[in-house]
Amino acid sequence: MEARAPYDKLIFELSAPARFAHSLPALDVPSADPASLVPAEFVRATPPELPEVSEVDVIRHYSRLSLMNYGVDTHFYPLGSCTMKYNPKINEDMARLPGFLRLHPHTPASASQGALQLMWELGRDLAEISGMDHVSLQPAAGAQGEFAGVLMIRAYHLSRGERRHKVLIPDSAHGTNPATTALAGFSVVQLKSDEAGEVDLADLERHLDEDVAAFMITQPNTLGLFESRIHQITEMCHAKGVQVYMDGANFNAILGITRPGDLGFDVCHFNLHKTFTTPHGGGGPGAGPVGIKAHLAPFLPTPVVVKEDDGGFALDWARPQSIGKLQAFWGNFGMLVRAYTYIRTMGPDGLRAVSDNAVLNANYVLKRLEGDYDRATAGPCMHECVVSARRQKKLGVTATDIAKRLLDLGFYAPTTYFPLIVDEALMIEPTETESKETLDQFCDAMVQIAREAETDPHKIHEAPVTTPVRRLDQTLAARQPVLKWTRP
Amino acid sequence: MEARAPYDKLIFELSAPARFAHSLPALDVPSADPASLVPAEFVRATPPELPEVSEVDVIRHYSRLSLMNYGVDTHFYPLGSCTMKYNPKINEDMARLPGFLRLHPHTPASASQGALQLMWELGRDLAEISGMDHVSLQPAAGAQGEFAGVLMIRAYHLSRGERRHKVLIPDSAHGTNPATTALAGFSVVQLKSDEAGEVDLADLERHLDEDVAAFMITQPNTLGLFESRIHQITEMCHAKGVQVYMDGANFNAILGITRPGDLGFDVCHFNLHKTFTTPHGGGGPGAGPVGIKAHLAPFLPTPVVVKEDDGGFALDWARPQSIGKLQAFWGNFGMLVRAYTYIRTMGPDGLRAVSDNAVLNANYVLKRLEGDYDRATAGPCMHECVVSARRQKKLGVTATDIAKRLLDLGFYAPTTYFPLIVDEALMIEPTETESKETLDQFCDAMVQIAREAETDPHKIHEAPVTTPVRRLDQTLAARQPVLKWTRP
Amino acid sequence: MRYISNTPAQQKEMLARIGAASVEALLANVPAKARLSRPLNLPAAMAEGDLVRHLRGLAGKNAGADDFACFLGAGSYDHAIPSPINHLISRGEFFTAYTPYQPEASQGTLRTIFEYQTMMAELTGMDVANASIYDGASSLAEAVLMAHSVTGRAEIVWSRGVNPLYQQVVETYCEGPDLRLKMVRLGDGVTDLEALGKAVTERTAAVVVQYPNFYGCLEDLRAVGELAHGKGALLVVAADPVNLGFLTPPGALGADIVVGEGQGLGVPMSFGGPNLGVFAARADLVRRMPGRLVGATVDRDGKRGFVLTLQTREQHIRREKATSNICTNVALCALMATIYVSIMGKHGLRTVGELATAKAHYAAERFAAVPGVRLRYGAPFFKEFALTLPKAPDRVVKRLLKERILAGVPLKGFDRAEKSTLLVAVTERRTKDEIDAYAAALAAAVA
Amino acid sequence: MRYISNTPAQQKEMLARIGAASVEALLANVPAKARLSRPLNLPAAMAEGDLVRHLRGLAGKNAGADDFACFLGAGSYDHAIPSPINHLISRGEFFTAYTPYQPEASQGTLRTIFEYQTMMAELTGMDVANASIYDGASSLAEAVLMAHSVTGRAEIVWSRGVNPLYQQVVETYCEGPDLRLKMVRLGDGVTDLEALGKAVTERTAAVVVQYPNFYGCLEDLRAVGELAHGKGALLVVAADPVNLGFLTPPGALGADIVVGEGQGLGVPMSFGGPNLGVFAARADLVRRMPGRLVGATVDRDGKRGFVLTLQTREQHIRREKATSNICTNVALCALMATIYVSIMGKHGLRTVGELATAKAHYAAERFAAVPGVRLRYGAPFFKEFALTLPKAPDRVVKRLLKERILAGVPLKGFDRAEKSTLLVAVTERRTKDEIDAYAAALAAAVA
Ligand SMILES: Cc1ncc(COP(=O)(O)O)c(C=O)c1O
Ligand SMILES: Cc1ncc(COP(=O)(O)O)c(C=O)c1O
Repeated sequence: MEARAPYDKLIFELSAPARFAHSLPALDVPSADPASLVPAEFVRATPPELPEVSEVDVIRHYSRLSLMNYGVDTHFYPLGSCTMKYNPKINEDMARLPGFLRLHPHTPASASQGALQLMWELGRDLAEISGMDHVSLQPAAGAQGEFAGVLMIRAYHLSRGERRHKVLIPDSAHGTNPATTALAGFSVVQLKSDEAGEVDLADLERHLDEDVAAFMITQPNTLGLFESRIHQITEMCHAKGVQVYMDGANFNAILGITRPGDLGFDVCHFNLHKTFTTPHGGGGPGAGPVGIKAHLAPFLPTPVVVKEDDGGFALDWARPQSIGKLQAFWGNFGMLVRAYTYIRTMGPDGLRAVSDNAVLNANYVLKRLEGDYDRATAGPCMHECVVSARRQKKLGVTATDIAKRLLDLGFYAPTTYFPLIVDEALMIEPTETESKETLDQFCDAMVQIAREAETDPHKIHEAPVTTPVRRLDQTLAARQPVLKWTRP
Repeated sequence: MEARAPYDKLIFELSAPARFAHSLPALDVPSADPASLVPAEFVRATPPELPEVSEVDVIRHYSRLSLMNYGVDTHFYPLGSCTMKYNPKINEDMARLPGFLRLHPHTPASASQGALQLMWELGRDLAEISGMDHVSLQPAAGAQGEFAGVLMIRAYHLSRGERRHKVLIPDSAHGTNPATTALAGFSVVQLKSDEAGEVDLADLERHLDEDVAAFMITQPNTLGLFESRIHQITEMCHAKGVQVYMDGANFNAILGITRPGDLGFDVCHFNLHKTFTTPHGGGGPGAGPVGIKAHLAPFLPTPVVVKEDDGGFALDWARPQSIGKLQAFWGNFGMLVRAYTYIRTMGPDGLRAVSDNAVLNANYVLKRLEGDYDRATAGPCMHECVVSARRQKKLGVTATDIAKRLLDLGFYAPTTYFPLIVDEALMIEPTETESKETLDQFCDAMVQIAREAETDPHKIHEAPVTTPVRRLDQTLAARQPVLKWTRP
Repeated sequence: MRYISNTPAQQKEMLARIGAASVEALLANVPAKARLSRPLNLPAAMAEGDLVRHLRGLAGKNAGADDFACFLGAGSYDHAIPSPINHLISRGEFFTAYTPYQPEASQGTLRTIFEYQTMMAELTGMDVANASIYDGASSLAEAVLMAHSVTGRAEIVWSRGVNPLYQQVVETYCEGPDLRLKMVRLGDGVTDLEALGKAVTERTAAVVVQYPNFYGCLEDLRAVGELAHGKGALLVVAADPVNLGFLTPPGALGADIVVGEGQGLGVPMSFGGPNLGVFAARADLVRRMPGRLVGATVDRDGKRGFVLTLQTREQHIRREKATSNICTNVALCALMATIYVSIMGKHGLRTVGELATAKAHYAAERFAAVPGVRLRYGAPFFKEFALTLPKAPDRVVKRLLKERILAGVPLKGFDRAEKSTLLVAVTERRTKDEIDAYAAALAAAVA
Repeated sequence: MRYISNTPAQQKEMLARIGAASVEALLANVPAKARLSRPLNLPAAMAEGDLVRHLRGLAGKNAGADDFACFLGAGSYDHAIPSPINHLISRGEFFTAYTPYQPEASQGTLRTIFEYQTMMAELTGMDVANASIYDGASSLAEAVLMAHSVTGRAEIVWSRGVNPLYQQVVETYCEGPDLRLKMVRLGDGVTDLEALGKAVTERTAAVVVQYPNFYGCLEDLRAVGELAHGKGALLVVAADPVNLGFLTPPGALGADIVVGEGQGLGVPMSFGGPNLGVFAARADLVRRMPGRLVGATVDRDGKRGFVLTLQTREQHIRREKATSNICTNVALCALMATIYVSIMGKHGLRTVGELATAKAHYAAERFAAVPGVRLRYGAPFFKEFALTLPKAPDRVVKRLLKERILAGVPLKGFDRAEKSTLLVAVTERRTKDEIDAYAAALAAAVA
């Protein structure tokens, strides 16, 4: 088989002067020259260079562009740490109900009770799921949830007259953890992981002092391991007045199995776009609610959705110790509707089954690959597993190469080179929505690549050859940045 | 570039026992053993052999299957006689408004006034567009519109005490014309087309007699020609008491330019899925309203949507001379909503621009191809053009071969081998929604193929090579029909 | 205009290339006296936003099943439609393709039809099913014509238990070949077998029954089939496939042709259309079948592929000798059904049936307990039943509409003998609360 | 469970292969005392149909802009959303993909982002735009941090014409680096330039204004920019890009960074989120920019392709030294905007602006003609304006709600000085009828 020359247009390149796709109403108020309404200096002198295309151009162009993407709907997408599970279609229908979709954020509370109730219930449910006392739904994504959490910790210490400067973070942490911490004005102290891949208690002990505001860990961690000495960790921290933050990106592993609140965490964020099936949308939007223990409640972002004595719901702004706002409105409501729909669809047993199956699937993949790839850790994993292409690297085949070859074999690639502490890391998160058949196909492909690395590395180095473009020159892109289209 | 082995599963082949995708409510009425409600002999003994799959299986399977199709949204689709124009997305939104989509056909008229009004207005608008006196929206597609029309003609003659047996049809007609006519109990007499491709008036004259019930012609005809002597034709027919039927499949050529009613036609059907942008759906559903002159009104299918004196709308069943019903309910209402939306979107000037541009596009294609392919007719065409691959045939390249090669070049194929009176016919209908750029790309491809026929016919014979499968064995399929999946 | 891609400048360029001064010049073949000399008298073009407002207004005047508890049936049913269906059928590659004339570029459609054929054969218990007919009624008409062509006989024995609207459609189709329907009365809700036995003769092409019938009652297909086959007639059964995950399939009870309205399989009610005409038959009748058929085959490289097959039955090849005049069918509705059945799977349809019949029986009991109201017939029913009301059914319907209940279909319009009858359908979507509210409202309405 | 593919039998098979007796065995690392010993206390699973009913109930309690005439603005606007957008973004290949880490399998997303960057640069009049930030407010916060990092200064001069909710967000982000906002009062609806001149110093990192500002009025950006630049500060402008097809772009008036809420570009209001944070800047600042950037490059065969680039700015590479902590952004909203701008094209946005401003001025005139009502400010406005009411604005809002009018945003909660102020927005979607009905209802409400 031969492939057709793929589509290679940008929308600007379809433009023809005087073509258009819009349909705007006629002016129905007494017409006035806009120039008489708005002083001339405010009126754009030349029209922007935007495409002039018809509706059929638009539909065909973006339909064709979509065909250049792999998505969960079309491909297995084992991107570790991202929980690329199936996104239920009913979520989409519910988020598009006109009473939600077409609701303005400044609609009076009396006329938005349904939306407020949904938010209140979702906050309550996430609190139950996490064992936290309160949840703010406002953060727009995980990183903003982290930011809110760290700021609440900061405010808490300050409220007690303590100005602490450091936050401890394991070396296996996701990049947002240190970045957030720095953003919140703390200096980051990186802790080493122990041999097994967990927090090194001795190293922790060494670093815990009165200048430490928080210890931020991911549970299960980015190696897919549950931090088994978690109670010890939280106790050690609390003994030094250190707050413990849980990065909840991996919540898909522990639904109904264990709760951050019960483990001693003071703060924990959720990524609704991971655990709670809101779609990833090519990079977002997501939602990153943050849960806290009661002692942090005064610092919650404003406004807080509250249930009033009469059973009605309202936005409470009167929170003088609040850290303030994170985005202009109340949260990524459209995502909240999806997550709410999902939680109601699943119920408690369904959520528990999610984690059981996520863990089962990851361990199955790990088992099937361990003969051909080096495991990053011993023992069972939680919802994802990390293997190293160390062996393949010796044959000249890197994690990147393997990722590219997988694309040719019909799979999106695992996360590569993360966590940073594993050489040539391939981080594989199958999620519970995938079947054994799919996992087997994927593992067969991985094993095939391991064989090819031994017998035909050229084939891997040439990959991908079935995608609309082949390997791209990243260096050129960065050296001579071309960040927008210009008329040739 | 190399192509990936395409997906080759049927949904049955994804099945795993006890997997499921449904979500059904719990029984909320006092539970009774269904066996006690329904006698045992009526209860299915063994479950049907149906797939057991999860929702993610369903989404991924059908998403992947969709990728094996070309559609107007992704490809130029110049399938002649089918008017594969762009199907506006707003039509889809409107057809899905819950007040339309979730409306039961037996809802009392008092509670379905909006739906009835829409039908009444659409009938009125189609009557205006066609110059007919009444329109029935009931026929489910063009062929059923023809059937209704021919039956009304039959009833008309019978009501006048005449039992006529024959219907005249040109040899260029679409297959549904003779098939419908036979279905309605008439014998078909085929008329020859003249040199120019129009109705041969002498041949018509010869065949017109008192046993002829109707003359059924397509205007413009399937060669893309407007029957220029149409007034003469209708007059000749009427002089013999013969009714004249217009197959309106090609209405896209004449919107606002000319009207069947004004040309003397007694009956005319519309294909809403062609001219009026309801999507083709991989083969249907469509809608085939039929318009008639007043003398045929008593015979309209029941029920007729009427506007009552009080301004309300109703279904009128009291039509004793009616030909009866064509489908159980009132018409393909979902398609009617789309066509209504389209007509209101376009307005009179927009509809006229449709035909102007459809004609322009077809003539442009014809002009660009006439050097390399034989024209089927002289002079300008209307909304589509027919060329012959006669020249290429001499080089061993058939119309089918050309069609297959076009698939590789990124275009769906024209209609081939129709009309039957043109050797190696390629019937090309670009429609008004396509741009010059697209037409040029297509014509470039056609010209390239003409060159390849001379220099590299092998390449054409090998085509297609970029599609999920290559040329398929039709003979095998017909000789040993395998019409369903069976467990291997 | 946003749906027309060419700009005035391009139009000029194209005309120049063609060598025509204007589009008018291209219309030379349209004689002057044929030309419309004025613009069409239609409402002016509306902007998208205005149009949406207008259509929302029209839609808002209708009592849709989102806002009203729908107990209407008689051929269209408010079964649940799982969310994935609309998402999948809306993919442009399905939605905006046409009949798969070029199979290499249409494997998506062809494969879904092949799956559909398999599913319909399986549900009906027949050997083969086609790619669809317009709706249940026209499917039944095609079945009658096919029975005529197979047997060469012109008499159709017709049970009064068949949907009267279907009868009207079949009569329309019988006009051409001049077939005659011989009506057989019902006993207590089902076809009177004695009368049937008398009606079937050597001139009978087919016996036509509905299962469950129009009144919701379960016909004894085996007995009917024996009477038909005894005289060399075919047994033609109209059956709603959504019921056939629970009910014994007609194919297991002697049917030769099974047709049905497949709307219940995930197709929106949409005021009665488009629907889905299911058509299935015995294998030996396949070359007489109407409509499209998809078959498996192999490509040049030996790979599995699918094509339209046995096309010599069809109008585009056989013209006046075709088995039917159908061309455009309802492929997208068939796709909805295919996805629906995939989602329901092997066991889901049985549950749908169990829920519907349990709720229907509960409803029947509650409604018949209202003073003055009784069940019209005694035969076992499935998910639909007829009530005899002490007040005019259309008045009762009007009363219940105020309570946001679509109470049922008054049968007076179909049959004078049923002037006190209300036909009530109960799908799995109806809740106990709705049924109880109905019972209360009914009691008030007839009090 | 329909979202979990493995069957019990498969689970057993997999456990066998793993060599574990049960999933429990795989959870060995979770200490017993960490285990939740009871099921989660959540409502039981609901069937799809029941859930839809429940959520329709919740949605039905909200006054959405389909059923109410929406004159609310203050950061979210009821602009028309052309139909194709939802159809296209719903394609699974866009919807269910993530950040394009593997560019070869993500060219669809990468190309749309590249188009988006181009469009935003063009609309704002800036050199480069990033792939999106969460919303307008957090985008503004990132701009302030960037100005701080570019200038090394810690003082932000802030116009009171900026949305007060944005101020709250920026203050949150200023907490870490300890930046200070210095407030500058308004004159008659726009920033008081004299006060501004005094406020800007050599310690000023940025001057922040909104254009049009929170009260709808048009700031003199050129003058503000000169004051800022005179002291080496950056001019940061918050501007809604949907207005910038009509209004002179900030880039042409001296802005160094332009941010804005892009929701008006085809993103549903959805009770305030997700929104679209637009971020654009001068080319020389690009390596300090937050968020993702897509750049053009070539593949091995020399073919054009697109990749994420300049990633050394980002958290996954630079960790605590990154320009921002953002990871997940709002790519799908950016796609909506890209399609919206494609549809509006070169001239459509100007028309949107013309319609909105004409209708807003008509409305302002009608409303200000109501006795007791007057325009709060005298400066030229665009599509939004502030009214001073003779009665408490929230009471007026309540009254008009009964007429299905969402009358505006009372500003009391934002600023005590504005306790009689109602902020009214008028988009191109509002009709003369709605405006006239508003005027009549307002007259009644304040009478
Ligand atoms: C472990 C971990 N933490 C934090 C994040 C950041 O979350 P977000 O992308 O929602 O901001 C991610 C996202 O990939 C993650 O994997
Ligand atoms: C000229 C002509 N007549 C009639 C028909 C039949 O119409 P339908 O397919 O809607 O039944 C067609 C359909 O392709 C056609 O092209």
